[in-house]
Amino acid sequence: MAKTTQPAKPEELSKIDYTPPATDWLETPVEFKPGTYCHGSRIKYLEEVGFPNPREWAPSDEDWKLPANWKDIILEGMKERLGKYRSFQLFMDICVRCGACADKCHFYIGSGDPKNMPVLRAELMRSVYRKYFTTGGKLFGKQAGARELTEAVLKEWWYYFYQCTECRRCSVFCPYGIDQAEITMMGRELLNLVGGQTDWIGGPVANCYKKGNHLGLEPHAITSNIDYLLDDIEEISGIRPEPSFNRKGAEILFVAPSGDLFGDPGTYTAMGYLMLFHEIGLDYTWSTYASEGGNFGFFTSMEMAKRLNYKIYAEAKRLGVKWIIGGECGHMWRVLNQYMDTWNGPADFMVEPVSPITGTKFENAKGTKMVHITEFTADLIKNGKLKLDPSRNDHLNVTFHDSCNTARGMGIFEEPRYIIKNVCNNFHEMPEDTIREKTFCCGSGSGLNAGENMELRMRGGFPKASAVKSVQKKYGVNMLANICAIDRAVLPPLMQYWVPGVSVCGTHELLANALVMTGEKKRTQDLRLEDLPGIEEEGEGEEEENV
Amino acid sequence: MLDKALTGSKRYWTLVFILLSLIGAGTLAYLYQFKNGLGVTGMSRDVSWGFYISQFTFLVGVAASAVMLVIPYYLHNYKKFGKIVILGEFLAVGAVTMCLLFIVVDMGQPMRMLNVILHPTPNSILFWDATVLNGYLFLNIVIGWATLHAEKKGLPPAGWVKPLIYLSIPWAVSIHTVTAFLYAGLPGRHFWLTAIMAARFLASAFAAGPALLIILALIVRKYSKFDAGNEAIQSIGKIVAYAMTANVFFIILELFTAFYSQIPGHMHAFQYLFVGLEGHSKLVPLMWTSAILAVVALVMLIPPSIRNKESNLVVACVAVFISLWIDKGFGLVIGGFVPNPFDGVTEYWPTLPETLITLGVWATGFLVLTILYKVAISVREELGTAGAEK
Amino acid sequence: MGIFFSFSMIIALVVIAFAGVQLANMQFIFGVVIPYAAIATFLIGVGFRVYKWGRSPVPFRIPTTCGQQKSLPWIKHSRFENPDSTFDVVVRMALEVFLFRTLFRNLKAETREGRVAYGSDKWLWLAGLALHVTFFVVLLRHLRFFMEPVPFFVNLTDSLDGFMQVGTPHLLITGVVLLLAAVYLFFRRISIPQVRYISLPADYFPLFLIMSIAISGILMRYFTKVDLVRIKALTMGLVTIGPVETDGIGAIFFVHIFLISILLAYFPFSKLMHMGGVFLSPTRNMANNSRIKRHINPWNYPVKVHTYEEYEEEFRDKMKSVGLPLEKE
Amino acid sequence: MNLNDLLLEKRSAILQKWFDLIIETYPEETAKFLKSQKNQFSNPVGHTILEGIEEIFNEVLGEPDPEKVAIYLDSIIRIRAIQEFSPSKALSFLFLLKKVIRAEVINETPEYHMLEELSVIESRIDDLVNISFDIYMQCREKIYELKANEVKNWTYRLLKKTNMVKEYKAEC
Amino acid sequence: MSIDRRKFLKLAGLAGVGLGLSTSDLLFKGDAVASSSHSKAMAKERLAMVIDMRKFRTEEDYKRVIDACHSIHNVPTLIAEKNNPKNEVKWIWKDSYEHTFPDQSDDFHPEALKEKSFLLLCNHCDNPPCVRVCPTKATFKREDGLVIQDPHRCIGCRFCMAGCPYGSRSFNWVDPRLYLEKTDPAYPTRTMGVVEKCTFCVERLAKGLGPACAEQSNGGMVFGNLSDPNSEVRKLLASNYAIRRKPSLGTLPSVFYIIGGDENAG
Amino acid sequence: MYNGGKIIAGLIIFFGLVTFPFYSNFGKTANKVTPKLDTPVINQLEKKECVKPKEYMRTEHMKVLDEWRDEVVREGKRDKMIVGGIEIEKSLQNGCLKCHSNVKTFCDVCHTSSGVKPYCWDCHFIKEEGLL
Repeated sequence: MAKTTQPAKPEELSKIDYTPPATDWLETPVEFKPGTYCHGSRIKYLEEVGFPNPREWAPSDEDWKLPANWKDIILEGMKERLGKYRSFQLFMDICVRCGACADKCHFYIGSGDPKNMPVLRAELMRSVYRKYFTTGGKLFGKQAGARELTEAVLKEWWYYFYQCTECRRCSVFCPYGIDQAEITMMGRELLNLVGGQTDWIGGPVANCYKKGNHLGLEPHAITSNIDYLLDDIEEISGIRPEPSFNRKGAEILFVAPSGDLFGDPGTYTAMGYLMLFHEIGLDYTWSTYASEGGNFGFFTSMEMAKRLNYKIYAEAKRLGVKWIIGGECGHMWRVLNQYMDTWNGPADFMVEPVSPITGTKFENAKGTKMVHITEFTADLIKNGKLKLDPSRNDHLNVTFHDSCNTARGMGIFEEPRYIIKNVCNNFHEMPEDTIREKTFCCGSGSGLNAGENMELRMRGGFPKASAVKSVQKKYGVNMLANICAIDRAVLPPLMQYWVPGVSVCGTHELLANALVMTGEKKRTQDLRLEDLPGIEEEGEGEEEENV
Repeated sequence: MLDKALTGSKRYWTLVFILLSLIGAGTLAYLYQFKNGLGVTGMSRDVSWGFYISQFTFLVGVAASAVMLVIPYYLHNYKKFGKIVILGEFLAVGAVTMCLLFIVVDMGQPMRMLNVILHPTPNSILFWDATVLNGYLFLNIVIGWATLHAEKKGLPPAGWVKPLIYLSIPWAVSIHTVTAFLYAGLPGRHFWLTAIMAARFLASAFAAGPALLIILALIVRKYSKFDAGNEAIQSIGKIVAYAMTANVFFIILELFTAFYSQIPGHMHAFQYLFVGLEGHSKLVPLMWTSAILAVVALVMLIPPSIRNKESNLVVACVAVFISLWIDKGFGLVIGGFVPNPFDGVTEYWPTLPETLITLGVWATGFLVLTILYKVAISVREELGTAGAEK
Repeated sequence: MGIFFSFSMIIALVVIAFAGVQLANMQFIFGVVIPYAAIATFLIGVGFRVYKWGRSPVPFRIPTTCGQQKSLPWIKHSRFENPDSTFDVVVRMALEVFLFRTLFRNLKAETREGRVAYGSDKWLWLAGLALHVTFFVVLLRHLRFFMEPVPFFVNLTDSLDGFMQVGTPHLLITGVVLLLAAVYLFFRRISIPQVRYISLPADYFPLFLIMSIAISGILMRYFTKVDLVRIKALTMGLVTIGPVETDGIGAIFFVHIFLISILLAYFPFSKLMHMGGVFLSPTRNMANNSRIKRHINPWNYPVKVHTYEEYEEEFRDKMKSVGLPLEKE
Repeated sequence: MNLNDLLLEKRSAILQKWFDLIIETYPEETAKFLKSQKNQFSNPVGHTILEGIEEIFNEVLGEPDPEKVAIYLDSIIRIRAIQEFSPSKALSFLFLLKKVIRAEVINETPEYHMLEELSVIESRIDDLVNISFDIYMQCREKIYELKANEVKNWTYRLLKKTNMVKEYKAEC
Repeated sequence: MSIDRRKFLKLAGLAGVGLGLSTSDLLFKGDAVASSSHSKAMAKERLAMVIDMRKFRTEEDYKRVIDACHSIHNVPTLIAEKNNPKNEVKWIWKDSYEHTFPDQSDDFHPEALKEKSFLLLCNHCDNPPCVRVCPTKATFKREDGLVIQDPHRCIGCRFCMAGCPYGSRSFNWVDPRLYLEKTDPAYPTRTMGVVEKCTFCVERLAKGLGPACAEQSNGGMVFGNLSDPNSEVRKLLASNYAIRRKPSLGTLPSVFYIIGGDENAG
Repeated sequence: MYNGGKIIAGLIIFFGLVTFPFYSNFGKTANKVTPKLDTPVINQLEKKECVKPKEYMRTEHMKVLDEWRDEVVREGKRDKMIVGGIEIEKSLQNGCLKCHSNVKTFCDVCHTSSGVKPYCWDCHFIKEEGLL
């Protein structure tokens, strides 16, 4: 049975039990440890989007107030999904438990908890699958690695499927390409069937469904927020871009993660988008309806993800744009790359994307009509359309963190690096086994970026932080660039805990810092309104660097 | 780490492709030899060892270069060799690989090679040679790989590596000594029957191996970011100078012994090699080339003022290498068989298949070397430790 | 726990076959009936299992991308790590199936000096590849018992395998390597705590089975000899579906063929189906081209959405106040 | 022989026992892995601890340099602060060292002066515990600060909107 | 060595564990052989041959013995003419005095001696270097003094050829079966890639016969036990001045040459 | 997306490979090869016997030959045996083949059928056929 750990009493310390556990994992129940799990979702969030079993509950409760027939619901749901997803069916069957994935998971490395090994996290579900869906499991039970679905097992699922960030790193190392993310996604769908939602995911989903973005920014809040960004841009560069919203007839619709509109340091990236588009005179519009590229629905169920994703094409169609640019975001791009067209396509009401500035055709986006902004910008730089002064970023020693989703769900590696190398003079890679397709997760992806599970996030981010620490030691890296809004939200605390002294930014913040805009005033500040070293007081530049 | 060998520039792949083609040609030639017998070579009833065994003998020497770096670095804490020592270890791996392959292609019944293990015969030097060569190969692979791997991970090498490194030092000496004993212990072969055979082997090894290493280090520097460091290269140059001097001195000792004593058996081989015997003089031009190159090399190596200039050092190293290659590759083995036990002269010259097989084996060794160097260089480039230390 | 269970299972199987032949004279059962049953189980089982997989569609295009996507023409596309065409996918799959590309990538995490370091760890790749390649060669060699005349490629494989003239009859290297690889994988399983922890009886059993098949084969070839001519008559009888004679063949042969039958029959119901599964894995066998070509989900059903009209309805005043264009004033 | 020499002699045994005891403070399943002798490096947490305690032990034998020892304590505590939930449990590992040292010394039927030295060493460990409490609290405070900062990040724009940004900056 | 013991050694060698045991065993055995020859303690049996060159007068005398040997042992005699002289295989052949005894020739020998051909064959040395150098014990010395080459075990490394100071060994550079004039089905051929040499007709000795050459030599070649003071070889050596090839090398050949003396003998 | 065609094609190929021995032998009947003992010498033997019992020789003849060769060549143990009333040497050529002069129908039938290629014949050959 699940239990909640109480702080150890002093007398407990003196009588530590030295005997190793007699039980194997099939029989070791889960403990809900504070700091490692998120709150259960509030009633209103579930009700707003029509998710089942809304109720007041907490994961540490003994009674989860599950529907009476919860077991049937889960098993029926499992059966349905086994029939709908070959990946699920296959991944239940073919694992040989070679253990190659074991030490590839950031949560396992950071915690040592064996159930955080991808293989075992998947076995939590396979054991139930075997019991109810295979002959061997029915006949031989435990010897075949099968077990009953009990409430304790369900709680264990919940605990560990919300300790997986669906980063797919294990999938890169699995000889059969078994993707724990696929299993986690199914696990979470099943848990959602009986109301096993977390608050941090439920909220954004409900917001996004009703208001168009995770943060729940209403239309006027979006425009006024961008106004504030424009104020800052004007202060820095003397130029005030004039973006449009919900404008019909624009050539391009721009969709960014809403996190960039509101939270630091995402806002600096948003300023970067605004400055870039202004400088090249792009005919584009923002939308307040489709004001979210990210998709927390993806962390609940495929159906919910599709419901949220619907808005982008619907809005593009309504506004009559030719094609779409997507901002710097992680799971947003996994969804746009792998799911959007299948769910809500075909996007035949738009045309194949062509850069109006360079004339380059984005052939790799001719189906979805959606271009990643780093593809767009890299093309601009390659064609010499931007005037850049990388020395404005000289106070930064930059390293680049590949976000899991764009890395392993899309394969976008060179574009952001190309931009960074053109706008910064000091770029250093982290150790090769922690970047590109082998990149480590920030530890907070897939809806785990809540506040109450901070300890878990710090653990999960430990491997990435170690990688940053090594380049901090070696090259004095002080800026961690990325192309993901979740990264920009969660890496700052991670850095503050493990690697103090390293800040976090989007690549377009770096770009905008270096971008020489026509008619701009002499810049003395970067986008963060901090003084550029060596610009005003030449002599004191060095001193400041040492601070 | 081996993955590093699978990605590379056009130039890298061109080199790999060329080596693979040579290996392919060598393999075909070997299949021809395997089918038709060793009769397709130039070897004969009288000169029963030829090019293969002489290449093996020479390459045992090349393999030694590692120890000339390991001793200063690990025993005397000479830090300047920190970067180049891996090149030495991997050169040893490539060279020993070639040695073993040369022995295999020289066998009449390679299918039975395991008989050496199945019927161990400690009274045979060849048994010991097989033992020490395989051991040395193993040591260098393990040491080189383990230290590089640790370096890549940014960690000190595991504790068990150190003892192996120390073991590799006497082991390197043993491969020469044992190989010299192959020859020096045979009655009736006057040219080989000399007490300083092992010493000559060591001297020439410590000249030829490091000379090749210098050349390789400079090539690597030219085509990659990997710089072993000037001081390291100059120090090795010094080693080459001393070793080559000793080597030439030993040869002079041999000449004196043979010609002052005037014992015919001892003189004949030298006569055959340098002036010809009974009208046979196939090797004379080669041997003189070797001798002249040796002198040139010494002239360029001994005075520091000449040696210190890198371009001179390269020329001297090439001279040393070629001179010793001729000396070991032709002179030593063929000289031992001429004249034959009946005081007759049978000459030897490698045939086309023999040459192709030899080339193929060299190409295999260099492929191993290329791959290992590629891995080492890539690891260092990635770590940012490829450049010269300031 | 799993080890003991699996090991006793194997012992029991060996004893059953041995006793069945030695004591109960059930040569025909073990030499004919069970092999036929096993082959039938294998074929039907594998077919059914694959059918079951095939019945579930692949609704989404979810390749794991392990390299640079196809992007702008001047950016080097990592074709076989992130394929965008069928040909590239075929190469990626071939690398996976024949060379175990993914295991070659394997790393080992280590921490010293307060930070995580990663080193390559290719032993699993090596042992895995050795096991599979030698298993294949051993199977190929065994064709000599099922073909008359023995095809040249079988004879060629045999003579290459026995190239090293060790012992009489010549030691076939693949058999030894197969056994060593299986033993290594077993020791790896019990010596790495993580792997031991995740191991089920279903992991030990096939290893023990393969080891015992290899051991019984090696015993038969080199130590407790059996009459090859009679065995060949038996095996040819099996494949020609003709009369089969089982007299005069040593019990060890029946143990060998019984264990193989068990392996065949066990195969479709076990993790050994990874052989078929690897071809079907959607994260490996798909091109990452879903932005170019629309991937169709056969069960894509309409969902409840929040339309722009509903949105505008709710926020019309607020939108108006900041001057956003509206569909309906 | 003085106590220091004795402890140096038994260094590896002490470290081993200490490490085992620390690992035992982890949840059973985790402990199983961290403890495994053959493969202690495959888990970073396990090794960070092993390496940290070696250095701490060295410091205890000498005159501890508070700054240096803080680095190693930090490396262990920073991990335990996000793995353990009560300060007592998180820091218990230092008391375990006392236990191990005593057990080792008692076995040797110590002379009187050794016991005296023992008390010196134990008081050093107590000093380390003091430092550790500070580190632990810093780590925990950091966690809460991170939680708070995250909220601040999300609301920064709002604050700015209401002209509270200067105040916010001053807080930093 | 009993069969069982040998079997055991084979198995052990196969498993790679018997190395130490069999190694030491052979090491000591090897030493024993070496020391016995040096201590001059005569073995019970030491087979040897005395070649009385006085009995070889005509070309026919040589041809008879050479053919006798080569034909019954399937020696590929056609190699020299049909393939390449360098690849020649021979067990017994003739050569000049100065080639046979290079260290013992000078310009002032009798003219007849200079022109005379000598028969050369394996010396079956009492201290054979070829046995010492062989890495697989393919060449070994039997207790009766015969130095035997086991072609089944030979790996073709040719170390023995370098080690033999008498040039007695031939290597099968090419397939010997292609160069046989006619074959004797009672004796095997050799395979390509192994070394072979004179065996003192060990297979005939087993049948109680003498070496084929001796049989055909009309008394020119006498074979017998050197350890037996009453043997014919001992008698011959006692009554004639005989020399051996390259005695200074300490190999102690078992082939003796009576090169001159009583022209009317035989 | 079911990729049904590809899966079925894959299955067909797989089943094709697995069942290869069955359909490639289709319609054939298995004939057990039997070594012929019908040689003049054997026919005249007073007792039809071999150096070891028949069953033993069936499976261990290669070992016997291997042991003989070491005994004869290396140990000089050339003691002869009386088999079926005639004298036999420990020899393939001069022993076994004395009775089993029908190499093609005695040795080769089984060897060929089992895919065994002993290299004995590289050196040892048969009386009436000369070189092999």
